[in-house]
Parts: sequence; structure tokens; C-alpha cells
Amino acid sequence: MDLQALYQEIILDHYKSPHHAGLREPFDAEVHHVNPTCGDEVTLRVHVEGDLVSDISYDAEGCSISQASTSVLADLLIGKRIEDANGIHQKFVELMQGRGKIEPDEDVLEDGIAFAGAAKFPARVKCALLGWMAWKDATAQAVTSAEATR
Amino acid sequence: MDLQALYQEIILDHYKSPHHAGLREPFDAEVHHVNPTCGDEVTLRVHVEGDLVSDISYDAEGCSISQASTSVLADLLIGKRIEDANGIHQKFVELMQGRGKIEPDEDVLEDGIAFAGAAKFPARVKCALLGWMAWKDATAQAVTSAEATR
Amino acid sequence: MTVETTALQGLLDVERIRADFPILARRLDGDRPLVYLDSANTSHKPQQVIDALSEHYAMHNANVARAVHQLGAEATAAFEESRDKVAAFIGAPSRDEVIFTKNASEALNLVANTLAWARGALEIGDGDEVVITEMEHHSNIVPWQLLTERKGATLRWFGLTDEGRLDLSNIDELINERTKVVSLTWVSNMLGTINPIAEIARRAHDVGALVVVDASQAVPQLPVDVAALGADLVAFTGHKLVGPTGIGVLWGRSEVLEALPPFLGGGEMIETVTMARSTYAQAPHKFEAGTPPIAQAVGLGAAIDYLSAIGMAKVAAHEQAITAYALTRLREVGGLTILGPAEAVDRGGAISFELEGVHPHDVSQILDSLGIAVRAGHHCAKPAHHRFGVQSSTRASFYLYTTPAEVDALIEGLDQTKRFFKVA
Amino acid sequence: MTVETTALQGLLDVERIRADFPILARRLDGDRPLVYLDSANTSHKPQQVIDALSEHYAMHNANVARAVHQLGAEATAAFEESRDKVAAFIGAPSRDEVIFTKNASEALNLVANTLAWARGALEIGDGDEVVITEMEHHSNIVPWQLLTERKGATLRWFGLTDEGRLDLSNIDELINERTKVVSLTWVSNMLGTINPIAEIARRAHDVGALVVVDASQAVPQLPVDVAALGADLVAFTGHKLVGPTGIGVLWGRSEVLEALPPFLGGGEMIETVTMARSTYAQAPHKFEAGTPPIAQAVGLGAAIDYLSAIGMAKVAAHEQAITAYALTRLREVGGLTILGPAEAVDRGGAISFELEGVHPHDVSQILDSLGIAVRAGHHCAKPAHHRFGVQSSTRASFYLYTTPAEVDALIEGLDQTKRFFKVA
Ligand SMILES: Cc1ncc(COP(=O)(O)O)c(C=O)c1O
Ligand SMILES: Cc1ncc(COP(=O)(O)O)c(C=O)c1O
Repeated sequence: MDLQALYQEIILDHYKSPHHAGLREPFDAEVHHVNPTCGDEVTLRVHVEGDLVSDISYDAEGCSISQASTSVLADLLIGKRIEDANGIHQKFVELMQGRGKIEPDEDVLEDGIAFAGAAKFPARVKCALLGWMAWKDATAQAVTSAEATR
Repeated sequence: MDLQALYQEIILDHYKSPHHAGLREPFDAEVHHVNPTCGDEVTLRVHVEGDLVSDISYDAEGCSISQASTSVLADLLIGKRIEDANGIHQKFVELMQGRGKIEPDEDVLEDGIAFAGAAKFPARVKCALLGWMAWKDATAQAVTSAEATR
Repeated sequence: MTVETTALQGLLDVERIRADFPILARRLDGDRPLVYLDSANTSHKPQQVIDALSEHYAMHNANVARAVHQLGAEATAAFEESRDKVAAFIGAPSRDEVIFTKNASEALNLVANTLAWARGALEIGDGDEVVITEMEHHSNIVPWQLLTERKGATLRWFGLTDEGRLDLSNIDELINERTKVVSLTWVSNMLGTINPIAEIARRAHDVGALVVVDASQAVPQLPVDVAALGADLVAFTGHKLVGPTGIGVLWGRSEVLEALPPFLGGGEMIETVTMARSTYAQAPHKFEAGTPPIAQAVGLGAAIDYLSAIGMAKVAAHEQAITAYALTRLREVGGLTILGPAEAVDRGGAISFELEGVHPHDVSQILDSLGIAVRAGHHCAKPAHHRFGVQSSTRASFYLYTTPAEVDALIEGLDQTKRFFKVA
Repeated sequence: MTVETTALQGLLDVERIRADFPILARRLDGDRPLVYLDSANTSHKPQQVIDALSEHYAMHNANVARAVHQLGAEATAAFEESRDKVAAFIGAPSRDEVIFTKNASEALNLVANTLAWARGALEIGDGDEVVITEMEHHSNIVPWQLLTERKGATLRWFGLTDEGRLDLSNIDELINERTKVVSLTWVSNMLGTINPIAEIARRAHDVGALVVVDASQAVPQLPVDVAALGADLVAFTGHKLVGPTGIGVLWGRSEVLEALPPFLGGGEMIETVTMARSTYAQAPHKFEAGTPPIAQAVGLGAAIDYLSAIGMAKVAAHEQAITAYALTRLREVGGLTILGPAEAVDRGGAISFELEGVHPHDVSQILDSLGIAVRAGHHCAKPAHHRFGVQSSTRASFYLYTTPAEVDALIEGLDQTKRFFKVA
């Protein structure tokens, strides 16, 4: 059990002081996701302007891994073009589902590379992905509703 | 496997030519019993006069053991006082449930003692009891309806 | 006539296979070797499966999906790996379409039972029809009787030809715009008949009906590709597949599983629970309430590994060869009538028969005294027996460990039975 | 403070018992010994149970109730003997009142599900009420939510006191003439609370309600006498009882079982089947459709033999002693809050707690790295967690093989956890 690999300093820092936390206005979609196994929850809002992710705000309750990864997500994706954000999202999901065998790209994932260790802990992969799955869901809804009102 | 003990000559004789077979009038109760495992069936009628079992008639489809035991039942119980018939019934049930460890009383069970061997075959005990359970049920019904109309 | 064993095409290396099955070395009463011809009832288990169970309990036991700890991770990985194995074995497009149940009966009831509470397109009510066949196992009859009775729908069925095949002559009338479900067996456990699933599924889908297939006898005997089969839901059972008791499988197309309401409530089938209301997980977990049959899934995975290593095409060829041989030899027995197709064409490895003048119970008793295990009774297919005017029959059934010599023993045993009961 | 082990009253000869459980000799990652404190989730299996399973498959495997042959007779005898063992173990007045299910969840769902189709006195409809409690496992919540939603009835529940006991202050209002079912857990799997079943059953019976008891955590820990308990139906599960996965038990009073309609249809639950209609067997077979968990029943019988040889009173005393010791030691840990009764009075051996500043997932991860297996999450009791204002907790639970030294390891592990996360 490589505890140091799992609980990287970066993760513990994000856990202790999560970035962009709290629910903010305006937003185009809000979702609530749950990890049925452990009960971790996140309420996440996405605000989209044109093709930009202009804000991600959230209220998360959960373990260090799920909290930190949502914080890293907000850091990484706020201000990105949706298309680019989706690309980063995909890289992060690949990293987490890679059973610890994927070498993460720091240029793309920045602090997100700290989760490479968590990918070796199958029970924690879901924790790390909770916020990311919520973001994907919310963004899809925001884009759909934006298209509908166009 | 003591096949000779199971398939006594007496049993095979009753099987080949069952006594008192066929459904007859008059009767006070008719029941239909099934062995759910193998599908053996018996339709059995009882005619009661006062405290006498005056007739038992039946239509049985089943294996040698179930057929022969119904034939022996009819031989034994027709013409008996209900109380005595119940006593014989009880002795036969005890014999069959005794796992082959009970010494049957020929004075009471007559040809019925031939089923002592069948008691050693758990799968066949239900066969041997099919007609007897039907008789018990039918007689209880006949007595109840006789009491009701008294 | 005793055909030279070596002359039979398609036989497996049975002696090598038999060495894997400890029970086949059992001596029965009177020091007789076991001649087990009751595999359609349940199959025996190779040492590999028994060892997988023991090893799981002795080394990796834990509850699944719930625990962060190492044993929990190991047990979860083993359990979910078995789901992957099942999915691959039956050609399921997605592992999430594989639901573990306790047996095939539960799998079939799961479908009938959730349909009772389904709303929308799948809802069943007054005037709707469910179609089954006269050759079904009770487990594919009673659930539909319960459903149709309870919902005011009508149960209808395909009859059988004298040869023991589905009578499809009235298919246009039977499968009509009122038909909501067509549920039928792939391989009959009594008659041995293999039914034309793809054709019937096509007709059923034309009228928008759901197609449920009871593959309890098919998955053990045939290479299976559910995606190609054309069915919406397929049920089978582990214990007939050299696997443990206590586990079955329901495969279902994702869209159908999504549209069905949950079955049993509790444990890990939820997304979130409050006292006032709950939301449910996605399939397969939605249908797997409570602690699943964990060790049994692991055992089933080992069983699938075992069969896959041999190859299901070869298992099927062996079954085919033994069945053909048995049919040939049984036809030589005077006074014996085979119920079901008499030729080894579109036919699985269960042969039910009558022996004139001797009740099946008595036939099997005499055979048993010779160490030969067959089944006597209605084999949970009373209506099919009724169709052929009999109350019960004797059934011999074969599997990958069955030898031609065991078929010969059966034939000799039948001759002895006739002598014992003094019938020609 | 570390209490001298020998000072603890009521401990079993744990070293002798541990030798029976092969998994307890497992070395985990980093060559650490296993400290298994997750027995409320699932218990480990002694070699005697593992051997009983292997021996059954290797020597006596066959389907039950259906076969005349010797293996069939052996398997049937072993299976039905296990029913006798269960009946004796729980004080059931009749063996026919013991129904084998796949787990406790199925047993509870069986009751809720058959009640949905019951007619007459047991019928549930508009205006009727079902009463549960806020400390139930999801498996004793969701089935009743489904039932009441579907039948237009109302689900109500007992709340909890701050100490984690049932709040019985409004019992007269909650259990009233509209109450049709009261279903509650005997021992909470989260809080550890032991509920006053007899008293509540009396009140429920006064208004003519059915009493269902979830004994999943009780039967493994306490001497049980269902006849004395006052309940109508009692559910529990094999895998928490040193038995195999894939088997559970529903005990029910004969009159109640008789009045309930069948659950799943098929296989041996019938009396007779025609295409048009079927009649059903008596309990227990009426509720056991399909091939039952045969080997698992045999394994459960071996588990019961194992526990009975030790004596359930002694198992209970051991659990009590370890729990009292653990409560004492946990109270010493700064920042730790126990959810549920803090004293070992009317209390089973599951202790859930919070550690300030560290999420349960993280607590259990650190403990796991030390070889200590605990559960983190909501333990399938989300509403009870919600009641205490938490989303999840860490749970340590004990069984007859737990040593005081393992409790000491937990305490040390918690200290390390706090150091790791830099909390006081
Ligand atoms: C109190 C309680 N009820 C019900 C259950 C469900 O048991 P199973 O998962 O074996 O169905 C459990 C265990 O998970 C439990 O602790
Ligand atoms: C065709 C068929 N369907 C269903 C079943 C039921 O399987 P199980 O008893 O494992 O539920 C069987 C076997 O008994 C079968 O042969």
C-alpha cells in the first residue's frame, strides 16, 4: 500500500483548502451526484458563456480524494474552452481508469497528476471521479439547454 | 440397495392386479392427491356408513409402490370401524417414516408389512403414503359432512 | 449392437476430463461405479471449481462493493471479473448487462415480476397477451401465469407436434399486436428439442413484443452469442454449467434493463436512500439487492474458464455425438418410446422415454441399484408430459464427461429392468 | 491504558478458534498480519465450513427433491438436515417454517413482495400503514417503500434518540389500528443498538399487525429463540454467521406462511401445473422456486454446527467482552465520537464512529495500510447517518475470532491516522 503515492501533498493541500468551493450564481446547470458505496456527494454548477466554461462552483461532502479532485477540476477547467475542457476531462478519466499504469501529462493535467497514485486503489477511483462525472453531466446539460434556447 | 426388500412379491402382485380399483358409487367424499415430485396421482373415494368404512374406491396412476400400497390400503380398511382404520393408518405411517428400523406387526398390517423395505428408500416413502394420505383426508371430510348433516 | 467408441465422431478426451471431476470416482452402494446420466438436472463440478471456492473463502473472503480494505478489494475484483467472464462467454455487448441471480428461476421471475410493476411501453394489462410454449419448464410457466392472472392479461402458448417440436403453424395468430412478451426455452430439458429462437424472436419483435429466452439447458451445451440470438433477455443457471449452486444469470439488453423497475430492494441496489424515498443504481446493481452470491460468482467464473479452455464448440460436438449414440441404442430397446425428436438433429442431450409396463419411478430405482443415475418424474415439465399423454417419464442426460460405455450401461440396465418386472 | 487481556471476562479461547479460520493467517501488503474488524459486513469461514462445501461437491453433488438416485438421496438428506439444524438453532417450532433464500435481503423482500399480492386479512391498501425505524438497513427500508408506494399505503417510522436508541415516546400513535406491518431490526448494523423486540411485537400484535424482524446481526451474535421472540417473520443471512455467501433464511409462523401467496414461481414450488393454472406446494417449498442453494445450505449447516459446538451464549459473552473493551479504548481517542450507545448495554458488536477532521474513507485507507480492515461509508444505513448529521462513518465490528490485541491495533492505527492527517 503506497500511502504516500495516494495522499500526495498536493491532494492534502487541496483537501484542506479547496479552490473555487461554494455554490455561485449565475449558472446554467446544476447536478447532484452521489457515490452510492460511501455516500460521498457533490452538488455542482456550471456556467457556460459561448464556448467557454466561465464558472464551476460546487458544494462537496466527501473524502480527501473526492474533495481534492473536485478542487483540481475547478482550477483546471474554469476559463477553458468547452472543447479543451472535454479533452482534459478525458485525460483525467483515462488516468484514473489506467490502474496506475498511465504516465500523466503534467502540461495537461497540472495538479491533476497527483491522482496517478489513487489510480492504483480501485476503491478510490470512484472518489476521484465523482466531481468529474458531475461536471461532465452538468456541462452536457448546460450545452443542450443553450442550444435549445438559441 | 436391497431391491428384493423393496420390491417384495406381494407388492408386485398388488401392482399387477390391484384390489378394489376403480371409482364407485355411493361415496361421501372424493379427494385428488398428487406427489409433486414425480407426478403420481390418486383420486380416492370413501363411503362411510355409521362408524364403518363401507367402501374405498380409487383411480390411481403411479409407480408400483404407490399403486400397490393403495391396493393394500383398500384391502385392509374396507369394512373396518373408522376408529380401527385410523389405528391401522397410524401404524402404517409409523412404519413408513421409521427409516426401516420399525418391525411391522403382521396382525395389524397384513400385506402392508411388505412395505417395510420401502421405508429404507426415502424417495419412495412418499409413494407408499400417497393413497394413505388421500384416504385420511377423504375420511375426515366424509366424517365432517356426516356430522354436519346429522 | 455396441458401436465401437472410437467410431464416434466428435468425442472429447473423456478420460482426461473425468479425472477433473472427483465425484465420478465415487463408488456407490455395492461398490458400484457411478454412471451419472442426470446432468440436465445438475452437472458435476471439476476440482478447479471446488478449489476456486475453497481458495476464495480461505484467502479472499470479504463483502463486495462496500469495503475499502484489501480483502474487500480482492473479493470485489474477483466478483466483478466473473461478470466479465460471463459477459465474454455469452457474447454480451456490455458487462453491465449481466445480472447475477440465485438461479435461472429467479432470473425468469425477475423479468415477470418487474414487468408487473413496469409503467409505460412495458406495462402489461387487460387485453395484453403473453406467449409461452407447452414444452416450458415450470420456471418459465408459473411466473407468467402469476403475471397474467395478476394483471388481467392472457397467457397463450405454442403447442407441440407429435415429434416434440414447436407447432409453429399458428404463429401469425399467436404472435399478434396484443402480444407483449414471448418467453420460451432454447433447449427443452425434457424433449431435448432445440427451438428456432432467432425466427421466433424476429416475429415477436415485428409486433413489438419482448423476447425472453430460458437458456438453462442451452448455455451448458452450446456456444452462445446473445447479441446474435435476437432475444432481449436470457436466463441461465450456474449449477448446470459445472458451476456451483446458488447462482444464476440474467442477461438483458441495456435499454430493456433501464426501462424495468427494480426487483428486490435494499443493500447495494440504491443510489440514495432517505426515509421518504429512494433512487436506484444503474443495472446490473439495480437488480442485485443484498450481498450477492460472491463465492458462487467466483466459482461460476472458474467453471466458465474450465469450459472455455475445452471450447464450447467441442463440448457441443461431444454432447451431439453421445446423444446420437444414445438415441441409436435406445431405439433397439423393445417397448421403449422416446418422447421428443428421435434423431440427433436440432436436439440437445436430454432423452426422455417410456418403458412399456414399468413406471419411470421403478425404472430409475432398478437403474439406481446398478449405480446408474437417471431422473424419473415430470422433470418440472408437467404440461409437456400431459401433451404426450403420460404423467412421467425416465430421462437420461449427458454432459462433457459422459462416455459411450455409460450409454451401454444404461441399455443393459434397461434390459435388466425389463427382466425384473417380467415385461417382454 | 491497555487492559490486560486476561482481565476481560467472558473471552473465548480465541487462539484455538482462530486456528480454524485459514484467512486469519493471511499476510497482507507489506507482510502485515490481517486485523479483520469488519465482521458485521461479512464473517470469515472456518475450515470446517469450507471442507463441508468441498466434500459436498466432490462426493454428494446432485439436485434435491427430484431424484430417486443415491446421489440425489444424499444431497436431499444433507439439504433437509440443514433445515433441521437451522430450525433447532433458532428454536423454530417446525422445520417447515424455515425457508431458504439467497440472503437476508431476499427474505425481507419475500415478505414485502408477497404482501403486495396478498388478499384477505393480510391485504394492504389505501390508508394502511407500515411502520419501520430510522435505524434500518436499506434492505429493510426499500422493500417497504416499494410496497407502500405501489399499494397506496403509508410508510411511517420510529425515530432515534441521541444515544442511538429507538424513540418509543410516540409508540401509541405510531402503532395504531391502521398499522398492518411493523418491521424492524433486532440489532443495528450501524449503531449496535439491540431493540426491545418483544415489547414492540406485543404492541403490534395488539392492533393486529404483522411483526417482521431483521435478525441479520442478531442471529450471529445472540442465542435466538424465535418462538419466544414474539415476531411473525424473522430474516437473517448465512454469510454473517461463519457460513457461505448465497444463502439466507426466512422463518415464519406456519399460519402466516400459509396465508401468504407464493413468491417466485417455478421448479419445486408447485403441487401441479397445467398450462391454464397451477396449484402450489405447502411451505417451505411454496417459497423456494428453482434449484435451491444446496451446497450453501449444507455449508450453513456446518456453520451452525461450528457455532453450536462453541455455544451461542459463549459467543455472545465474547462479543460483549470485546465490545465493552473496544468502547472503553475508543473513548480514550481524542476527537472520536461514537454513533450509538456508548456503553456495552443492550448493544451488539458493531461500533461506528467519527474522527474529527478525517473522512471515514481516509481513516479506513490508513488503517488498511496497517492491515486493519474496517468499513467506511454509510453501511447501508443512510437514514441513520442522516439522523446523526453525518454522511458516513467508520465502523469496527467484532466476532468470535476477534482478540483484544486487535482492538489495541485499531486504537494505535487511529493515532497514526491522526498523525498522518495532522489533526490533534
Ligand atoms: C441489519 C442488516 N440487515 C440486512 C442485511 C442484508 O443482508 P444481506 O446483504 O446478506 O442480504 C444486513 C447486512 O448487510 C444487515 O446488517
Ligand atoms: C429448461 C430449464 N429452465 C429452467 C430451469 C430452472 O433452473 P434452476 O432450477 O436452476 O432455477 C431448468 C432446470 O431445472 C431447466 O432445465
